[in-house]
Amino acid sequence: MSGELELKLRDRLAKLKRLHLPGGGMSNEVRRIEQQLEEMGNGDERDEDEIWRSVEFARHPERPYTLDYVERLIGDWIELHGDRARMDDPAIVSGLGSFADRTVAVIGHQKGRGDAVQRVKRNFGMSNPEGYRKAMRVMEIAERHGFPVITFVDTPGAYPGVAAEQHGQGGALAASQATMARLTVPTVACVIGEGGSGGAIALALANRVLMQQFAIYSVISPEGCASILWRDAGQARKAAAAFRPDAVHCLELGVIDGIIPEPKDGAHTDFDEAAKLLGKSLRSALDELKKMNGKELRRDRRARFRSYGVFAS
Amino acid sequence: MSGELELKLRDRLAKLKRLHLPGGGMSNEVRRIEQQLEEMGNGDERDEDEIWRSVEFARHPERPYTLDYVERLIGDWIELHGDRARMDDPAIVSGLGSFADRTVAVIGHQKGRGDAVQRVKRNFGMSNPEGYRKAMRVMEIAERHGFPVITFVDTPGAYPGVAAEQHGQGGALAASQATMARLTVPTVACVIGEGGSGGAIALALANRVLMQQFAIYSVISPEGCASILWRDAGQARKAAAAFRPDAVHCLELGVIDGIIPEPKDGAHTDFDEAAKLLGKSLRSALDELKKMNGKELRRDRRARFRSYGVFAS
Amino acid sequence: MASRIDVSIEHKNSPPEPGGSKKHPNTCPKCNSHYRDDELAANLRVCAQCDYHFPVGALERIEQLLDKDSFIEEAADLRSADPLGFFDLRSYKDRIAEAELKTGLGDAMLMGQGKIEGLDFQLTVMDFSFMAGSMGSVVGEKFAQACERAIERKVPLISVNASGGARMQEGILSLMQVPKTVCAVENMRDAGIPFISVLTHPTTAGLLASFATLGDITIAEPGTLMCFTGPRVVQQTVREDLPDDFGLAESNYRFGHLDAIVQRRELKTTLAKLLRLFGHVG
Amino acid sequence: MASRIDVSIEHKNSPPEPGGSKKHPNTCPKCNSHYRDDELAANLRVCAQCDYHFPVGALERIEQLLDKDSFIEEAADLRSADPLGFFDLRSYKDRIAEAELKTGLGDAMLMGQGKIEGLDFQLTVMDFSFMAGSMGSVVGEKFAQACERAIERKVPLISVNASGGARMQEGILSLMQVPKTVCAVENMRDAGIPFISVLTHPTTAGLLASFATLGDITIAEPGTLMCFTGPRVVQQTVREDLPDDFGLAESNYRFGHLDAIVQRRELKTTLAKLLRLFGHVG
Ligand SMILES: [Zn+2]
Ligand SMILES: [Zn+2]
Repeated sequence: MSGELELKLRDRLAKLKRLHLPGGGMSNEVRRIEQQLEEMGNGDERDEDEIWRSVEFARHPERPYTLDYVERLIGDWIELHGDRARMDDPAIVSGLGSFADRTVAVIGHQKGRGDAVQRVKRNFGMSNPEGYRKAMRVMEIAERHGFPVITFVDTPGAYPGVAAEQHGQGGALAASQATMARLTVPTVACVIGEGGSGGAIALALANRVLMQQFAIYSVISPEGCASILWRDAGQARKAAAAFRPDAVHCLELGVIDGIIPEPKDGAHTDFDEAAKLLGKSLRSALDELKKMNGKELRRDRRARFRSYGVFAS
Repeated sequence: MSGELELKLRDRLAKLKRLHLPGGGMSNEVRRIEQQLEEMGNGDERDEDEIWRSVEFARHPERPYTLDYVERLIGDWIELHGDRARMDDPAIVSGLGSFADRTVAVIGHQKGRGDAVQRVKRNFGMSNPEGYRKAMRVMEIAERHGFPVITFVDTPGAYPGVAAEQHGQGGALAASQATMARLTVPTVACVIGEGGSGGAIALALANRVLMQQFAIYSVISPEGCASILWRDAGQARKAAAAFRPDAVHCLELGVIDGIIPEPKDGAHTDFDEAAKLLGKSLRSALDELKKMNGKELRRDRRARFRSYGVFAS
Repeated sequence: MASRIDVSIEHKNSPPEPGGSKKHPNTCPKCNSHYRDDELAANLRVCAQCDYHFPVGALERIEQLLDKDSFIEEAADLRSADPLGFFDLRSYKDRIAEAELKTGLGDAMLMGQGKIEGLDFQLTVMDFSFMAGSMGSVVGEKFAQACERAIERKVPLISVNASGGARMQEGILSLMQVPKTVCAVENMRDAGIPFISVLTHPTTAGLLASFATLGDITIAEPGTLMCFTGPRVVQQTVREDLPDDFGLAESNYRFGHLDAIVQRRELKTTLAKLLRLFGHVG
Repeated sequence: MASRIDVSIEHKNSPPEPGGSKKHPNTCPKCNSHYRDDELAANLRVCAQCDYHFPVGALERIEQLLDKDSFIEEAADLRSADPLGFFDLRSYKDRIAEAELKTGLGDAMLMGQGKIEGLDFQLTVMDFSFMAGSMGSVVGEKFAQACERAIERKVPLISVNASGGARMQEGILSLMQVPKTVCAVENMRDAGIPFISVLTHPTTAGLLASFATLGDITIAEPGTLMCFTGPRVVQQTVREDLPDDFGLAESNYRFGHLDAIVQRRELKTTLAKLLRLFGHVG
């Protein structure tokens, strides 16, 4: 179980490892924390049940979505619609509002809650290219006016539809990342549910990437993986255990910068508390980024993603 | 009749008037040239026949189109296709090639010649918003790599279709101009046939705007005007005389910088000669712009368009 | 030369009347409710029965939106010349004079400084009743000056638009107002000045192809016709029935061209919110 | 933990075989013509009968395109580690070793310097036969290094792509190669370095969502499948018949996603032309 102490230790560990990159030092504290985690029975290994609980919570039909957090955290919210070319994609929402005494742009995948009509309307959070083009448009407004960009990542993936392909799904995902890579404003991405592959990363090329405790982030959905591995989507649980899309694993790999704690039984049990915890982490991430100017922010962001890769020596 | 001498005098006059704008001076030569033109029987007034000849030549089915000039003037031509979102609009062509020992981007409206199939395929040179989005994309390539942009304007207007409106025709026309206004590379626009309203201006926000001798440039087509004025498109000839879309009138108003001579009986009578004359004007316009750096080019362009307007004092 | 011809472009892009025949201006064309002028004004010229948004003139718009007495007009004296010597049934000069008499305005746009909830901004407001809100030299010039003033004063620009398109009587110089205003917006962008474009019924043609679609934020009132080419011309071109909501704000919203459709009664608070958001930057 | 599972992703995004059953690799799947290997190689692996473009490996591609002996490989020693300890029927490490034995390549991409008609550039070439051209750490790293080298050397980058998507065995780190390569392209853009992306059959998923679609110029060989999601998955999602040319270069060209479809026999001259154009700047 991931207690609050564990999350704190893991955050600290991840930060140290990040600082560690350039040269030596700090390895003592790293080792000490690793030992402490192991003693808590939380070494590297998380069992299949724990990982699957993240998958279930991340997709829980009552889990808070982007607009639930916006409602609780963002003042003077105005949603901005449309890609100025073809449609307003409801699977991604975007807008401006105030947060922590400044104006921010918020962009996030949006699932529908409740009946099938609502879920279909939001296309289960699976955006068409037009949704990503709307996102880029709002990022550019933020860039022009110096607003930090906060993204909420919560999608099974980009929509695998015929029109989506015809209108350039792959290119839109790439262009959205390219736009994020160019920004000179601070950017923070939060994986708040499902961080599914290209559809997720298109909104996640940020200076800081945070992840809620029971969110997942992976290159393929457990079902997608299972159906490739065993041609049987029913084996998703086993697949998830192989891929470990949970927050702790992502933190260990350095893919995220911190884990945002959730209410004990998941964000869906207490929207207000989940929002409070999310808001706190967001605020401190933005505060941290205040120290950098535009050029540094851009360089920091690109350097961060440049570093990923594991090689045989 | 517009002889070569007349065109030269008019060019000189337009240049003087442009130089004249900031302060005093030069008015003697201006007056002298104006007088000379009047003596030649070419004062302010051009008769209905002369103006209608321009309209007819500008739309002559055998008039050379953008790709005819490209074929004759541009080396290493590679056409670039598509807006990266929805379609490749054949009513606008764009590409890279070499001209006057440098690499340039060329963008132009393109009409189809010959049978109905060809004409319909090019939609009579009336672009959808996707065509203008392709144009912007190629302008941005030019901007990134420092290539001058040459545009050929030859459209009855932006396409008045249902999908065109749905996909944002107005916004695309504005965005195309905004993109041209932002460029820091030299830009030259040539009206080579019909310079029809918003569809034309979307490719004509350039540092230098040239116009072929028998091209037309206007806020509305003669037929469109006539059908508003008399609810009778058949009165186009009369309407044209009221609007004077001909090159001489545009030069007088300072809307264009120079008139490119055509073969005596129109560009359609001799493609090679028309291309040679066009190429010469293009080259000297580009040479002139060489003196300015990126910032100056942008400022020059915006200042040029800022100046248009006539006010009662 | 420009012979005696009748220029009835005033309603070139105005929508067909729902009922067909001309109604009293205070009768709702959608539900036929009739209002006294003060009733309608008190409800911001919105039909209390069916929410139809009646047209609003520039002066009344300023009254509806701005803090009391906060509007300071600028460039009020600008008037068009007559570059083509245009003459149809009447001369262009006479038409301008008539429009001025009818509307009390010098041209189709008012420009100046204003405040909403104490927040300072630059404003342009158009009036469709002045020669169909057509964009000639004066509209272009006022808009360009508004951009320059916004840059000087470091305040956002709000533009409330309504236009039938080009001022044909000014010929090609009317067309040149299109790139002129685009350049003005670009200068404003370079200076980091926010630009909010509000589209009201109808905003069409040259305006849509220039500054009206270049806002950081673009919003429209319900029922606003916003198309580059008007429905009649499109219908004549494609020779098929147009969708019911062709070119209206509602379909433009679906097709991704609007940030929001804002009810007139919420327009002031929405603009206030935007001014606040664009006011304090991180 | 990662239990014994069979990872058959090699052909995840490869198109269904036209004939249905597996054919000899030198038999044209479109027209059934059969060729000797040297015949096929002499014709650049294009069917002389029907113009079908057979797949081309990275080494043969270099031979086809580059000036003789001009290729200087870089980063040849890069090999993937096994961050997840991934094990299906075989371990990821074994799979890499097998692929290396089969293809003679260290991973799915070759990177280095090259020349066409004497014009210098940086090159990446992918090989679909190495684990379906999947993008893991090595492909991402080689591509990023190629961008950096192009910047250092002030030469254009040409990338010849072929990929089935992510290297699932590297889990989330495989996904991270997507933004990593995007950032590398952005650095290159800032430095004004031209980037030409060549798509060959198939270029899908993560590659399409990253550098493959970010070229200044994007061209494809005929028949290239280029989709973010493969036809099978799309078909399962929408449960309707897909268009015949779904996801192929030909339909992508119509939908505006390609600058040109270039026949293999014209690829070299096209690239030479582009290198010339991007070489001499006004
Ligand atoms: Zn009513
Ligand atoms: Zn064959």
